Amino acid sequence: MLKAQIKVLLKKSVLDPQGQAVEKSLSSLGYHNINHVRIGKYLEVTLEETDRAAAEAQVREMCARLLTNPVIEDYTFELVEVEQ
Amino acid sequence: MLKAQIKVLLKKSVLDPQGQAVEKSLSSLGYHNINHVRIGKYLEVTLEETDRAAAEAQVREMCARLLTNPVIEDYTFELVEVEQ
Amino acid sequence: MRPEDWRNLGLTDEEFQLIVKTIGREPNHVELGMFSVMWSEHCSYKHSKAVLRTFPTEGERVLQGPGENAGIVGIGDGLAVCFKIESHNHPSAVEPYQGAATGLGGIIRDIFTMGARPIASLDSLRFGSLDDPRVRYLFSGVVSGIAGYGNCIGIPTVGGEVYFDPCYRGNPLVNVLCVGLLEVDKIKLGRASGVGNPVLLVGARTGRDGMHGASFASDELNETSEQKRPAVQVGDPFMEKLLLEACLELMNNHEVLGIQDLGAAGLTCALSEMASRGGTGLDIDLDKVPCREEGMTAYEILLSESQERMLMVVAPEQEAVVHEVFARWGLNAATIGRVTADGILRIRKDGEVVVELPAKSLTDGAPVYHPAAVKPAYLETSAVLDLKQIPDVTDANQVLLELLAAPNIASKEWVWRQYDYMVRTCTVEGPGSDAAVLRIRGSKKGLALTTDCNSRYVYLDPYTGAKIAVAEAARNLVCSGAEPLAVTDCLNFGNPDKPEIFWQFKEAAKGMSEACRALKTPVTGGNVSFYNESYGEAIYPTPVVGMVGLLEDVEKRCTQAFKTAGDYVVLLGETYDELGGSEYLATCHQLVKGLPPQLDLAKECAVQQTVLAAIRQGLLHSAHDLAEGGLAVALAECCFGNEIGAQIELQSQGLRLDSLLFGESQSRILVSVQAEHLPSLLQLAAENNVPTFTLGRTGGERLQIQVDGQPRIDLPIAEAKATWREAIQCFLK
Amino acid sequence: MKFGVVVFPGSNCDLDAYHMIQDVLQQPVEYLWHQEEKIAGFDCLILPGGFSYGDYLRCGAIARFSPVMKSVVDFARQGGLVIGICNGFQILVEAGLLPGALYRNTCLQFRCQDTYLKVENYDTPFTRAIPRERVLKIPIAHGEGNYYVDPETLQQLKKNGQIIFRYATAEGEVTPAANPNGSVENIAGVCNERKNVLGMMPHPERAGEPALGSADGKLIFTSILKYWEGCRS
Ligand SMILES: Nc1ncnc2c1ncn2[C@@H]1O[C@H](COP(=O)(O)OP(=O)(O)O)[C@@H](O)[C@H]1O
Ligand SMILES: [Mg+2]
Repeated sequence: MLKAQIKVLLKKSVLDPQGQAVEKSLSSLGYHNINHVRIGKYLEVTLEETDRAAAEAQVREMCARLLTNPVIEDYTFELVEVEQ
Repeated sequence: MLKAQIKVLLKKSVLDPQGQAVEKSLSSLGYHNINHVRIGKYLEVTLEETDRAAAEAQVREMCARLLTNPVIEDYTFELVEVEQ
Repeated sequence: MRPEDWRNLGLTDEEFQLIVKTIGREPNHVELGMFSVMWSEHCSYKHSKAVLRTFPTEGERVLQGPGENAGIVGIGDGLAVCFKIESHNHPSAVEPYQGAATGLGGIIRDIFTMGARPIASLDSLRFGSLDDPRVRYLFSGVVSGIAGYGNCIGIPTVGGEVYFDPCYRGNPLVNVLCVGLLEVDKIKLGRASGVGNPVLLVGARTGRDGMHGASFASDELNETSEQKRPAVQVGDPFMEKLLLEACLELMNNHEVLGIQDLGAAGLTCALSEMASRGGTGLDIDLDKVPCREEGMTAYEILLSESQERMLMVVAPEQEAVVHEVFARWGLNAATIGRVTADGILRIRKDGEVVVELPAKSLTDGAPVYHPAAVKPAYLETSAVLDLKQIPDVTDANQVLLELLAAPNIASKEWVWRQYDYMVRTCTVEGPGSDAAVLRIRGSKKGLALTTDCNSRYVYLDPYTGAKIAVAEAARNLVCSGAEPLAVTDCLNFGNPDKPEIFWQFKEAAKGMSEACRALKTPVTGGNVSFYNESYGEAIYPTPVVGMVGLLEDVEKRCTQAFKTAGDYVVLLGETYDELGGSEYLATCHQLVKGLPPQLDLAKECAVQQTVLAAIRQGLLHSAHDLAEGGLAVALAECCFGNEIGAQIELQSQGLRLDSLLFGESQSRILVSVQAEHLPSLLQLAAENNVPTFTLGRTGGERLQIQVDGQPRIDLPIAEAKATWREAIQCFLK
Repeated sequence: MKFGVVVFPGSNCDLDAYHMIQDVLQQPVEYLWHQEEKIAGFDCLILPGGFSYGDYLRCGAIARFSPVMKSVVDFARQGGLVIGICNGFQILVEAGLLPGALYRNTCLQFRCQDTYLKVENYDTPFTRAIPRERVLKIPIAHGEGNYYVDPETLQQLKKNGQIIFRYATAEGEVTPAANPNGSVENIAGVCNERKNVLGMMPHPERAGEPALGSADGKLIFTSILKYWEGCRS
């Protein structure tokens, strides 16, 4: 089986209020070397599929249809092998 | 600079209602080879720090103090080099 | 069995012996686990049972008193209100969001399990001081947990209260009350009846979450609480919304013989209580329970506290329809066993009987304790308050501003603006006045709801403080134009094995009982939460009173805000030199001392009757009860709603200035009345022997108070309101 | 005029929308179950507020694949009137019937409060009965009502008069302080190019009677009725 590890972030052009809030909290906790924080979603989707190319195409399709909203979000993903 | 890419998921024994809902939805969209879906958070924190060991220790500390809730969540992270 | 086996599960040696005696043999490991949760304080009320029996529980309107999942009172026209309060203190201390969310989820299930449609909830919260970052984390987490669950499920959170005091630092209180509406002939009970009938488990799958939550709630918080964290469950309000709709659809259209939600102690509690109430037994096959995780043991399935599940008993011919209704809502329904005649809970796993216990041994077999009660030593010193040592107020303006900014008095808007208090479009008075008011669709009637408890008073004198909590709740309802009907209470105390704590508990219960009798508001249910201590320090005893009131005509409701300029401002009730336990002493002099204000229940009834009659006759433009911060704060709050000022003249009549302005004497209500109605109001009060003081007129943009002809307070409303409104928010920036 | 209120799993303002139509507007109305594939005989469809599918993943993301949505889309394409309120708006955006996206309020909290709306276009089926210059007092209750649209599409929306409501002060001034959630240019409601599909975050069905603090929301439904009667005569 293959597990898709999908990272979703807001597009750079879209304001990330959650990231900003966490950035502020970190600095008020005394972490002054924080340059930038962004917050998004992380999804793990396990596929009963062995063919990498097929899996890749499917993940892309699922991201476009359901898992992400292309108006505001960008995503990247990796496929890793997993045991049954 | 170093960027920490932090993936946060609910602990395995903790109910993940989001993951369940998405799993169901994918299957009703016709993706019948989906085995399991889990949904969590993804954070990118950029540190003005060049020392990997120091950065790693700091990320762990920040995760424990603010970024994750160890009661119900687990996390993993990677550090990648980024340009200023 | 070795002593560690039961001791690790929180059972004493004597309790173990009692189990052996009751069932005539040693329990096996699974059975022991079941006893440990059912005999925990949370489920068995073993320390409190005897005291709770002293509450008045009967009244003309009471249709269901304590003992079921929630109480019910009739409100005429074939309708009834179902309500109950529940605590989720310990889970919220370790995971504030999920702890609060699942607390709300649990109490909502208690309401719809009775056949009622949940229509509103209230949250009564206590935290440490806001200048502590951990407290801010808990506070904002709890509030967003209540918001997250309540908003999603679509039940408006219409009121509540929030107090801050260092005593709650390590052990916050999260009490949630839910109210439902139902037709009198549709009441459902949690009983397993009819030998041979199927038992169904519906809703979420069972996982390993929340093992031993009930025992966790029956323990003090300390370092090992961290390790007990698996006791925290995650709520799924979406699942509960579906469960709620499916259950109500089923109950409204088909016969359901018995139904019970799964809360603390999960399946163990639901099975044993349903069988015990029905005088029946159950034969259950755990292999039929839909599980979320593989390889779950009998022990785990029986003790899991997975949320959003219900157990029901129906006639065999209804079984198919249950499956049909649940399938329509996309939910699981599994037949897991049958009702039997022998009173035995017989549970099988993998074809073997793993549990065989009389159902009643789990529910009624628990010991009843009569712990020792000793008056705490602190009361000797705390009672001593020498007002001569305290300089009277010089700058009353400044003190008023300070009090308005004190978190206990400041506006709780930061909290309730996160709650959807309008969904279902029945909230005609949301948060912000003395009580919330809901209209009832298809009827002229309305319901008023409130929760109250000033725990500082209870700490200083548990008997009087608890009496005041009841009186204040009733007063809040009356100020909205409602007749108080009944009480649900949440008794939050420390460790009952400490005689000082148990003394507080007994005294508070006595005070509550007395007040409930005098005000004719029986207790129809509630919850006891002991062991609210962290690192050996108990919280202030906090008996939260939730009260429901009825408006025959919801159009005739009243709020605290002044409505027009030129009205007379009248104070009903008397003011004494009573500063003990006041917010003023705590905020301005850092003192928690003295005796709380005294409460004369006859006078209280007279004031309430007067105001209720006046509102019903349409005499009043506003009514507001005097609470923390006394007269000056109450006046300011009346001004804030519509930003209408007032010019007030007071006579000190020998009182200290601070007592007069900021003292918290009980049984006082501030009203505004149009000139033409003033004589009628004064006459009504005179008939009831209620003293009245006509203090001045409304109008202008300032609150101006003169005492004996001397200007003492003069503040622009806008400025004072901003101070009051932003105080809590400022801490959370 | 016959209305349909679509019920998704997790909808919770379906009852309020139904009440608004039946008791306040006094028009026939029926609930539509999310699994119904064929819908017929309706003149206006309401997608109510709530948390369809728990708002899991993204608000409206899962609901938009409900079987009923195919018919909603067809109905809209044929010019039928559709109004999405709060979660309904989020579903319409996810379904692509309306431009833009709705995400987390900038304050990161749920907000339940009254808002004042400036009407930006009176020439739509949803706004024609609203008296000119009237600022509408209608409450919001959402955690993810922050409207985003890219700059080019925003220009299009302006050009086509698709921006219907903006958050404003009680006097009708569109100011940053009056923006409760961070929406681009204070946008509270938009419609499609053809103006038969409206999405708005504020809840007009919660502002239909004086007992609830405002009756301004009713104006949107009377507009719909007036438009429909106009089409028939
Ligand atoms: N946690 C809360 N949730 C909802 N509403 C709240 C909460 N805390 C306070 N409120 C509302 O704020 C108002 C003032 O609360 P409080 O000072 O306790 O009133 P009172 O002194 O009249 O009992 C009430 O309308 C109350 O319902
Ligand atoms: Mg109070």
